[in-house]
Amino acid sequence: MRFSLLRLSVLLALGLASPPTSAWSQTADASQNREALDPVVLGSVPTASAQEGEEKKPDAQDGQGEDKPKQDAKDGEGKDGDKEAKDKEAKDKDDKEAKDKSKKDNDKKDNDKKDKEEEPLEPLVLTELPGPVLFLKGERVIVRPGKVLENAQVLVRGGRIQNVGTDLVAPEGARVIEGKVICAAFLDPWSTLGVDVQSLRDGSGDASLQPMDAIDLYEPSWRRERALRAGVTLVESHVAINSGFSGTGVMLSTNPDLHDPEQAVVLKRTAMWARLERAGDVISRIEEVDNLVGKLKSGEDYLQSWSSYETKYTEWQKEITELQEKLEKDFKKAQKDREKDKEKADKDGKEFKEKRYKEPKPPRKPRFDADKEALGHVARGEMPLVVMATRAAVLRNLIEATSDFPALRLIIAGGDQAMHVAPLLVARNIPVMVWPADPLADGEAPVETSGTLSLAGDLARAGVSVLIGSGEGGSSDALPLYAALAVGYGMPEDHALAAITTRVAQAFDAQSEVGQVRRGRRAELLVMDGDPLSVGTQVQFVVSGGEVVVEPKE
Amino acid sequence: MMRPMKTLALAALLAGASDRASAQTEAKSSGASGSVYADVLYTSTGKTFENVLVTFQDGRITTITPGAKVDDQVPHGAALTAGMVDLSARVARSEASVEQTNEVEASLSVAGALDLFDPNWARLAATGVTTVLASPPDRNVVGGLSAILKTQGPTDIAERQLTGRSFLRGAMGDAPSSGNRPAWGAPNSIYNRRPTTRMGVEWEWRKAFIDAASAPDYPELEFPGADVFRAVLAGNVTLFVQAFTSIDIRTAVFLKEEMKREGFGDIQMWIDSGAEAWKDPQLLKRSNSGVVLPPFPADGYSGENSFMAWDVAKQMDELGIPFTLSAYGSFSLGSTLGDQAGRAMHGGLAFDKALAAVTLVPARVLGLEDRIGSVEVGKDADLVLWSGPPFELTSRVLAVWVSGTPVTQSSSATR
Amino acid sequence: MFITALTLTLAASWAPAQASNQGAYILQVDHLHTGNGPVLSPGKVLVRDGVIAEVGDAVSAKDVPILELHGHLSAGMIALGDTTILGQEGADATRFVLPEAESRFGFDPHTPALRRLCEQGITTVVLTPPSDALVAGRGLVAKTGSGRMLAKGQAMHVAFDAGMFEDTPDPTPGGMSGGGFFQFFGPNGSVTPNGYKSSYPGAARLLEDAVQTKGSQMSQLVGGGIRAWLRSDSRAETSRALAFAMRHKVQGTIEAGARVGELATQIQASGLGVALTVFRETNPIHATRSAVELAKAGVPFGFCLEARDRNAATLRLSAALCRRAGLSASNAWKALTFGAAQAVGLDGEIGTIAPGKDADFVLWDGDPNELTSRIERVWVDGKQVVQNTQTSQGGKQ
Amino acid sequence: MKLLSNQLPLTLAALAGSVTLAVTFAAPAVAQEKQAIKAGTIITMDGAPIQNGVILMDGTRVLAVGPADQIEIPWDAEVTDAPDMVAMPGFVEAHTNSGIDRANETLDVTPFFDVQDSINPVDFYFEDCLRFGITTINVQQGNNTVIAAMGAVVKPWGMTVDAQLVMPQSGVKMSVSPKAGKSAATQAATLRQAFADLRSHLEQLVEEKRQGNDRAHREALAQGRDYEGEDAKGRAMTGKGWIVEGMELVPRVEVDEKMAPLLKVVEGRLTVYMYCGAPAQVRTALDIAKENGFLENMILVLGSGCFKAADQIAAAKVPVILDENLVFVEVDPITEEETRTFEAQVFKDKGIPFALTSRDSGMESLWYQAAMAVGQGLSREDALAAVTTVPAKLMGLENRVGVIKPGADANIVLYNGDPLSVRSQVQHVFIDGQKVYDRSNDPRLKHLFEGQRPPGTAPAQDAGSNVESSDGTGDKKDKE
Repeated sequence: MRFSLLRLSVLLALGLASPPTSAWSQTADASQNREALDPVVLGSVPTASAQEGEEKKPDAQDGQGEDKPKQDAKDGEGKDGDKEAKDKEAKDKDDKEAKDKSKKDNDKKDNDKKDKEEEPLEPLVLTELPGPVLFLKGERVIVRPGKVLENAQVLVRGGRIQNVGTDLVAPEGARVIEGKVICAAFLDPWSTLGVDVQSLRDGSGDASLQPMDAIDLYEPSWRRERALRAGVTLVESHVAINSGFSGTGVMLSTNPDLHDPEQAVVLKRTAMWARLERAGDVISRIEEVDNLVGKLKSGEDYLQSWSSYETKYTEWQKEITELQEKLEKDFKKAQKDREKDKEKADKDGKEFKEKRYKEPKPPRKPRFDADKEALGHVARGEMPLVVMATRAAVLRNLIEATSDFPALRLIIAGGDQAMHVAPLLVARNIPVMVWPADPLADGEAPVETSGTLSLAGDLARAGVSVLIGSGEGGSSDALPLYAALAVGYGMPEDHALAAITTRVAQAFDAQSEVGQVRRGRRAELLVMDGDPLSVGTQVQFVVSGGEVVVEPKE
Repeated sequence: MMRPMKTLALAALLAGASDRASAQTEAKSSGASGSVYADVLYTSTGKTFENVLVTFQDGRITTITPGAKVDDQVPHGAALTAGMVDLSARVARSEASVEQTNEVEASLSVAGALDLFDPNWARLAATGVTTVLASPPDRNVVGGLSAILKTQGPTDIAERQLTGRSFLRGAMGDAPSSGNRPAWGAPNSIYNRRPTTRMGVEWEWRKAFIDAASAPDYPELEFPGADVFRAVLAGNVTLFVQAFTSIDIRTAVFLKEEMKREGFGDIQMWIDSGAEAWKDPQLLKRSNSGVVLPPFPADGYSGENSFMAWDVAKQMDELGIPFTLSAYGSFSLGSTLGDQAGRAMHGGLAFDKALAAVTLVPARVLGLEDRIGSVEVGKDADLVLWSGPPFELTSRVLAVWVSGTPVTQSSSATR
Repeated sequence: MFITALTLTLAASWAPAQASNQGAYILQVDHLHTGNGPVLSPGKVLVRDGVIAEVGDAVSAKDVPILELHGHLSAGMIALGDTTILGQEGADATRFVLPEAESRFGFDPHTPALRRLCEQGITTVVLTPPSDALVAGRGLVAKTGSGRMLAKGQAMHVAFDAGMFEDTPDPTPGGMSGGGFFQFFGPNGSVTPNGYKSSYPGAARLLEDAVQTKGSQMSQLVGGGIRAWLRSDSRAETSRALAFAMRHKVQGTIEAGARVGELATQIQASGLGVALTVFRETNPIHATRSAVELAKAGVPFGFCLEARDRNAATLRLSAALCRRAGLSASNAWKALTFGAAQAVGLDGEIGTIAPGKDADFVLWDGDPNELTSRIERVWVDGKQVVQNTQTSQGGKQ
Repeated sequence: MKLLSNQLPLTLAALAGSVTLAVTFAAPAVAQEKQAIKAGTIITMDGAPIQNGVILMDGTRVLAVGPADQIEIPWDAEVTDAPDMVAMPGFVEAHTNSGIDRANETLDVTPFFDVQDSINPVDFYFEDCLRFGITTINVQQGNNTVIAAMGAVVKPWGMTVDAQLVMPQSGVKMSVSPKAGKSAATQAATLRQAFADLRSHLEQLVEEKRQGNDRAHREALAQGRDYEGEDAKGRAMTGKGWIVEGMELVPRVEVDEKMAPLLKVVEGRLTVYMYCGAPAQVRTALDIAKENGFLENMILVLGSGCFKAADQIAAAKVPVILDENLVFVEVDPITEEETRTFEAQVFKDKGIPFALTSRDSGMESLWYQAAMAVGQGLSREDALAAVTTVPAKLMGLENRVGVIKPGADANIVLYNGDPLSVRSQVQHVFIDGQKVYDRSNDPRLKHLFEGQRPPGTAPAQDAGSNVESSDGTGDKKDKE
């Protein structure tokens, strides 16, 4: 129908999406059901069907219950019953982990629950996609932090993990790669890679901004290449970081051979990004939070106004069609009346006047506003909102002010003083993205932030879900080192690994696609000669998009 | 010949070298060996050979065989010339190459400021420039001693430097005074200094010369670097003066003539960047000084707003004024030394004259004509292989050898 | 940081004297990393008066208390070339050549910057004056736990980098409007003093004159009378510094840029140690390669750290990045401890756990080479100055 | 070339042609006269060069060209005899901001502007063009814009813009590269928004028209009179990217004139010169063009480095205009290794039509660029085509300029040697069959070239002698 066509077209022209897979129209159609989004956003339709089966579960399975958005209530149950798991767990713990019990507490619970769920793993039926067939054999396959399969194999076909198991055999013509440890590639939830610098620093962005037009994969690629060699195959990037709202981010591959964003971008919408504390003084900082919340509200109302317009419009049309039918029916009579009036007028020598005609006006159409539209969907929780803020006061203010958006999925980025509001964060399941005041970053990092990796440790122990990103000054290639350092500051090892794998995937609704070594997932895998977070470990092979993109250097 | 040697030793010392400087230079010319084949060889000495095979060993040319057979093993090009020489290469890129705290700083050598690790050396060499005269940037009146060096070779300055004639570098006109200003209150910036006008610049020059010349009788006039000025007056060190405009050229010539008139000595002088040399050629002629022509500007206007006629090279040639061409050490497409020669030809200069102006003539100026500047047996194997007639825009440099060592810098890696 | 994971247990006074008044005690740990020696597990170390008296698996002494601890004990780490801790007090901008200046008079032993280093297991830091002068005087070496200054190792600070010319910019022709004009007031309010030079050759001659003036402070540099700290950045500057050192047989440390590795063999010949520049996002590839090259050539080196601007963990992170580039675990550890000590000529005092050396220890809950290992305690000059409350030893049996 | 397959440029060209005719007829009677050029060599850009051939032309067009023995010169033709010279069609500048007073407009979206209002006929630039053999110039607005003015193709001769005009509204200039104050992201957003606005504007028009008609109909019903529905005044929309149904209801005059040129664009009836400063923006340019259906009438004006996106460009079959830096130099920040890429070669290899552009108006204009291109390894033919026939085709003027053949505009340039040699100079230029430039009598050249001696510095006759000698030497070179 015409109006929606217009609406779509404007969206399209705004570059929000292209008609067939229009991001927003998707959300509209597949109302509330987020899982349904992933296949669309991530392309690769064939696998979509394959996933339906397990799609309901992953939230429940993929552990770290406390950091799930509220929607997935399932987590809550299941947990209690897991106590006896502990001792069984203890056995298959290798000495290294034995070093520190406290480090494992978080993930233990979920592990054996998953063991049950995942057996048996019958191979996934995939329509053949291009891309080689790989057969990876590892002494230890880290399915996900805390879940390890000894002497296991991973079968990769058509860019996806087709199967994971301890008794798989290499199919004909598959390339066999052996290694000590196999785990999911690292994900940088907060980077600046791959976007053109000017757009990155742009201060005039707004909620509707999309980075697709600003992605620059022709710039000297050494940064991306280094990240890839370090095992960071996917990074989250967004633009206009100095704006109140930076628009949505994308997740793109660090493979330096990819130059076309369409190929490099694996996730077109990760999250809406916002930034607070741009203002200098306390008052305006409070104002900033009010603005942010106000905009969310107006976004909500906006979506409301559209739907109400649609209903009004249909009503009006109904009314009008009835009216028209009636008029057509009464036309003969009307004609007669008119003749009469004419004659009468002639007789009286008056000049003839037509009857005045009135009809109900069509409802006014709301003015299209891409920014409000985008924020509306954020308020509805269809996409997380990442807010960059560091001060305790601002954080508290923000968390309290956003409490009347039940669906909103808030993530804090930076959060230097987040420990002050830790209880609030736990209560609201708000994850915190920590970035090191990057030791390698050029220029001076303020001293207060120079402990932010110890912050990771503190938050984790306080029960807050932590993500670790390279942030605005960091370098993605050091991501695993940051995670390691965080462990050195008392972050549970599994949590630290999750902070650059599974939790990242969850934060951006990509848990069904990346972050773990599970069938159906994108083949983003690392083969290395030691523990993922150990300094001495060399990444030997990197598999990204189902292809071997890094070979061991002689 | 005593004084210049002394200055050189001093220069070498400042360059972080010890007395081994000169010895090293000889020993160091041992480069690689090899051979090259060209349809035409332009020797720069007037001779041209066809289908010629040139072989070299330890950096020196050993044989030149015309009418030789093509050999697939040997690099092959349309034309072969000697490596080019840029007397105004502007390779001292760092701001810290000239001592600006002193107006007249004759005793320092720019050698101590050159960054031989700079990858631009290779890029410059790849354009066919194999030898340069490096001079301190003209941020003060007299910047100090210039240095002669190959564009490729050891990264130790002492080993890289060539011992030829020595040059005292200075400038007339705007450059030395630009940025200067009178002190407000106590002088607290190195730019609170004279001169701020052409007159001031000229005065600094004359004062330096007269003081240096009179110091032997009036010791109180002695100043650091005075010996260098005396060497200049004795004609042992060449005065290398930047002067774009005709008035600055005139000032330089008058200074030279005054020194002679006063009996202080006969100065050997070369004008650098004499864009307006064509305006008053008789002056240059009678002072028998040569001129280095700056890069040809597209719109005719060169440094310090001087106007450079496109046929100035041709005019110099016709008037018999010694001249060389310079690209200011540029290695960007279209403005290399080869391109400058091409533009001189566009202005009507004959090819052989253009060739000489970037090879043999500058070699003579450096006093190194027995080593570089032409393709002859026994000379350094500084060679440039061309894809077509040299200096034509439609030709490009295929390969370059510096002292027999091929330059490794992808000149045009077409993807 | 809100709840710092570390609490400092400090003696009332930081006065250097305190260091020697320690009683004797024996530390016994599961693993004792002596440094360039073996790893003893378990291992014991006898500390007397803040100095290591004896090391071994069966050390014992009469009525000396034995403290049994779990984990890995290593020597304290050493950070080089910090210019931030001294701050402006350490920089005299009024002279271009000021060999008499001594940084210790501008040093505040109580600065919190030291404490942050200490918490990170860095027990010794080499401070260099943040001056732009050609000769900025003597630097100093301080213990982070106590602020005690080491008598040895006050190197003479000589610049070869362009930093010293920053007050003499390029006057873009017509300079009034150009950089030159702003420099009139100096880059950061500073004012260009008389006596400054604006060029490498100018500075070089000044240096020569200074060194050759008989009986002057500077003349003691010749033949290694006093140690030198030669600050350079680009390869050209480094090679000039080397030439200077060779010419006058100077002993000391050369602070060099990321590509110093390409000069490793020359440096080895000169006998100088290297302080590798601070790692930045843009240079690790070169810096890490250099580390590998230097190690290969057998040149002692350590890492620089700008403690005020950068997380002290940078030091370990730098080493970790070098590991990635192929530096062996032992060499990486060396760069953090006795390699750095050698580079500044203090290998007799610090850098390993060996008799006669200062009792600077770090107790880790894992292999000191791993970033994942946590620092639990730190001793400086035999005195425990840091204890990590998060993992009390009681918890582990 | 696929892009130009739509006949619009031709029709426009025809139209423009009539304009030119009008002008030239108005011009001095000389225009009527027949002219003949006898040249040692004629490079026609339409088949092999002709040795001592003849070009026959009337006031405006080439009548015939061929070997001397095959063409009979009419008795009344004025003959230019140049046995030592090389004749070539005048060069064609595919895209330039020169000749207009200020290249850029601060407003974001101004397709309703026209450079004709900005061209300065007495700008020295046009004089330089003659001096260096350029006879056709596509003047477009600068790159610092989002959607800029419509450009015009002119010749460097004539005292008024009308007199210079070869083809008005030769296309509209756009840019995907951020203009001052924008970033790639916001620039693209603005550009997309412009077409979104056009579309919603049109849809609004249609919707109102529809509702208006319906209401009128109902009113008639209510009043009991017969309703004679308005018959369509407009024309259905022919967009390739998207169309607005019911556009036939809307008379084109009702379309906002500010939007009208963009409507032409999406309907493929107006060429777009899309500036693309960096390879990463190529995709954005192609996307926007695809979405709005002007891919086939778009020409990419590239900044250096864009060769990296050559594959995407080739796939989209879009021709390109290269910037003046023929070689792209890239220094690896880590290894400091320098890679030099001769961009034209890349496009040549990918089969993408490309035109070269001048580096500056003088010495380094098209002849120089073409010569450089040959130096970098491009074939002579391709290099010459890139400054004559290719740009002519991009403008849809392939039958009029950049070539010497019967019916083409008589724009001929005579050189005293190989046009690409540093030893040659432009001697004579004919435009529309009139000799408009003669080197031997170019006052400003004396200043530029021989350099005028200030009075008193040298004997006056020197200047004179110099002129001759320079021409003389030129000729000698040819004989050698």
